[in-house]
Amino acid sequence: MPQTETYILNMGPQHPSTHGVLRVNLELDGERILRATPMMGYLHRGIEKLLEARTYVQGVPYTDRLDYVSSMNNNFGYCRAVEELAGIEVPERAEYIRVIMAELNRIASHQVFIGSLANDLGASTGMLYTFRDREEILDLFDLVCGARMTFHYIRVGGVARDLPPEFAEKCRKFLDRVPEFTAEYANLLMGNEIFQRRLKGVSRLTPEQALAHNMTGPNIRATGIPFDIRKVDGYSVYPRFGFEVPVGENGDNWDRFQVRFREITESARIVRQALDGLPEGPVMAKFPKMLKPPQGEVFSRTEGTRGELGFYIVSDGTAKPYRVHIRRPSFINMQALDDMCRGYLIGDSVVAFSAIDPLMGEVDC
Amino acid sequence: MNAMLENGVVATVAGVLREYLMLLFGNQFLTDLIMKFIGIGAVIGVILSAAIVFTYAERKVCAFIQVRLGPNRVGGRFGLLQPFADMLKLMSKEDIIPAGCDRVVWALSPMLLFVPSALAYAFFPFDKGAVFADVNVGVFLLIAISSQAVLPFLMGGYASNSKYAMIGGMRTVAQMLSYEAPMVFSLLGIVMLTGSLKMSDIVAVQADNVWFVLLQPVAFVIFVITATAETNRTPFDLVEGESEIVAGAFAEYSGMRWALFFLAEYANLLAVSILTTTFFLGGWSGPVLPGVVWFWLKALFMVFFFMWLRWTLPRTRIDQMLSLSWKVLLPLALANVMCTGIGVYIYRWL
Amino acid sequence: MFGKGLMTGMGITIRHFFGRKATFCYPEEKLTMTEHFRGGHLTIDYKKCIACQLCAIQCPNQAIKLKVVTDANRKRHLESYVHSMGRCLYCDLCIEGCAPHALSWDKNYEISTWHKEDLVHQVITDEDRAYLADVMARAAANPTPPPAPKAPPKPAAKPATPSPETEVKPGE
Amino acid sequence: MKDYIGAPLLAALQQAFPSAEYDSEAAQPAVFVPAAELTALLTFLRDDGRFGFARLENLTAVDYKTYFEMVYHLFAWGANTWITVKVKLDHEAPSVPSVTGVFPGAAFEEREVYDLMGIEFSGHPDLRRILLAEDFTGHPLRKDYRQAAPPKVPRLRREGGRVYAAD
Repeated sequence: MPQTETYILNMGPQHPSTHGVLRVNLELDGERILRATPMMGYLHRGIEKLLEARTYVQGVPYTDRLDYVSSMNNNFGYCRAVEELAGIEVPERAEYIRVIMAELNRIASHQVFIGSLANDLGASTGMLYTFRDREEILDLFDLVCGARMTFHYIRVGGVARDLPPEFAEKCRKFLDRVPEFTAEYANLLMGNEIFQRRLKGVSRLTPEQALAHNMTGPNIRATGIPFDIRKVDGYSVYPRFGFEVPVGENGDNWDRFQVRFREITESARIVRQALDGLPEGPVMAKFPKMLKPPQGEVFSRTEGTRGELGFYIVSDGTAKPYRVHIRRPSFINMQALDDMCRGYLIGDSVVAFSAIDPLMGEVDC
Repeated sequence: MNAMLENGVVATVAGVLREYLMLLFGNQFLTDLIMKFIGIGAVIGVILSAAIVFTYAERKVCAFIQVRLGPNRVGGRFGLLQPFADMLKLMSKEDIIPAGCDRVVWALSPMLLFVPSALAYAFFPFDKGAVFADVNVGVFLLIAISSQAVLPFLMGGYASNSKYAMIGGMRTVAQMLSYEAPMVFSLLGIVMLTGSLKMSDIVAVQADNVWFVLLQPVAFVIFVITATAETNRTPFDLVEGESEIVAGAFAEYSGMRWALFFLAEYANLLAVSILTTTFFLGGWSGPVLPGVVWFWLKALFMVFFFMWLRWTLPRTRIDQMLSLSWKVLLPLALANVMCTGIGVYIYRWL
Repeated sequence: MFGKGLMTGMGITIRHFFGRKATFCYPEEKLTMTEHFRGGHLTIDYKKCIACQLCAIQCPNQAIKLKVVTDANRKRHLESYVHSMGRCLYCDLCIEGCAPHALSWDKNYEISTWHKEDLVHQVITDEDRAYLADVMARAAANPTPPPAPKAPPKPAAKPATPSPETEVKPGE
Repeated sequence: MKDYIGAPLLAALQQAFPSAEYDSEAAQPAVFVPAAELTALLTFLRDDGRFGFARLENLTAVDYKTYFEMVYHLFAWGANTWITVKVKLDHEAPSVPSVTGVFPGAAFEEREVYDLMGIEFSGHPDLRRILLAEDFTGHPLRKDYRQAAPPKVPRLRREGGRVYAAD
């Protein structure tokens, strides 16, 4: 008696489009996916444990290595948590600079998203264009902090050093170019009928599903829920800037792409406002060199590029944290992968990985 | 000189060569045999040099579109020796045979793939009178031979004992078979206009009248789309689908075996460009310049066009691709055949 | 109309095909590094260094191993200073922690090596060693008398004269 | 955290769950609850109109050497209030009911805690190690975890066709 069986395909950890070392166990019926199980841990470095053995200040460079495409946002989240724990007041200028850096980094990260999505769809040219434009942001970061990838610029109590004098001008020049290159991406990719057909109506999630999976960031906003910590918590100096939270309608891959694409423009708006209103003053708060926060615990969250980035720190009154837990958005968003792949085709699964935009450094921590 | 242009450069040269050989041997049969071998050598040379030139061209076109410089180290500023370096690399690579593969089928697949793509070159009219085998069922034979390329892909995919390769093999069958049909129907209109299946006749009719791209624009579009699908290039490169199924049917091949796949791919690319030139762009016909130059200009433009498409467009999905073929292209091609038929009828009636 | 977007995309790519290229031919052309560039080898201005070991204490990943000697005048000098580049996070904390501004990066980014073992950089040069020997010899030749209350060295503290080597284990 | 849950609501919570304890002196008191009542309490917090804590923002565990503490951070979006719920667990055989029934999005975080802390979650649909290998022994985030020494593999280096033992 002939019998049909399902086909198990292990995508990754070495695969051209799994964004690092993600492995997805696909159960297939022909080309159709019956089940997708993400398996991670190939990049697990134990950053939570490492942070327990470092002082609070020494911990900052390790957060660079979590989500290495948007290190500034990780620095920001960790430093905010430590400051809240130790009761450090950050100077206003430093807060403005932090917002500028975080938003520039958000633009850079979304460019990587657009590029890698295009590449996974087979249009590798789109990837080269986004990376070419991302270089300009990296040049700005290089000017400010001397690194292009692991910035370690936002520090506990402020930022590492003041902005160089030529920064404002160069940054404005870049901001002027934002409409230019977004128009180019829109013409090359968004207007493209094949691109639209690959994304629209694929990997659809309802708002209820997204909430059940505890998704955050652009992934939940694509389903139409305007959950953005910058608005919800209004931390740092974000309430002073006017910006919108782009939301999608259908919760499909097209909306995930659209939300991130429009966030580039919104982030550019924030950066411009922050540059205009940049106050004078110190960029570093005064606090003892050997920082010993009082006994206690804190859970502080910020809007990272991939969603809600939370740091839970327990202090026992010594110079080193007793326990650090990082709520990594990509890790939790990965739970939705199964729902996003089930019933779709192999080609869509690749797009689904891309659309969640996981960064394995962050997923595996 | 004018006579040479009139008869075609290649044909004239071949005629001169034949006379010399006739003088040398004085034997009709031997001369014919040698002439055939020279022809075969020339065609193989065209394929091999096409592969070499196109690897370089593809890298450069891709790089220029992607605001890069492309090869610029091996062989001077323009990296002219890059294809040779690639070739050396491929030849010196280890021949890895995957465990559990079907050895015979696995080894046969790349060779069999190369045969139909090389065989198709026998029917191409490179110049006036320069057709290796100008058979009177040329178009029919060409399509029959080129559709044989499906089988080696399936063989390679099946024999590799790899899951990605298996999916790639299956996709090839679905893709190539479903695009064969609209391709044939798009050519039918031309055959109806020409009234002949002979390749040289098709070109001759265009040289006397007008290029078929103007008479059959719909067929031209359908043919270009199906040709992209037949050569497995983006937007229809689902067979390779690098970011989905790694490299499809030839995921497990390496070194020279892989190079054969590569060679076949570029031979196919040139083949479909030549076909487009022959069927729609008037083949070797053109003013002033010798026919063979016109022919290559047009063919290379088509090659560039396919590369340009590849590096701009994203990949379609398998269901979209199949429904495009069966639901859009095939009805369109049939309607085109019908319209052509009516048109031809009205033309004759007038 | 279907196909309009495709045509627009093709227009963009053909424009870039003939447009200016962004490639930077690296080994022939080289970028100048920015002022705060972090990377390359650590360099030390030996005469400025006060051997306070703060850099090694600041280092989050214990990438700096140094040995300190004390001369006859109880002045501390570096005897060896090893930077394990394989462990280094390039976080800049050592340089920012250096009070006399003796440490800096040499901004040479071509630091790849063939072997993992080569990822160890001896920061102190031969010139510095010669200088150290000179200083030690001079201090030994005319030692200033040690201050009276500190004459008996505490056993737990770092020994002053005869075996002046103390290896610092930074961090934990 | 923006606004912590107010004292009146905390009192109301304790009325509904007499076994729930909190330090009324502290500024942001965590609510301690016995493991058996955890899911009931979280369901109550999620569904009751006065609280509306529909989002489980964070789930983790802390090893306090003599006992474990499960930490749940809940957030009510409309009211923008927070609450911390904690469960003390025995250090020898820590086990806690899984909250995936209340918040399905906790599945991966519970797997992570199980993997790195070694806390059993009864009723979890798919309790496997998530970051470490299946055959890994020990739970690295515990304070008493000691890493086994890496195996000694002699390093070789090759120079000019000769092989040296690297130091």
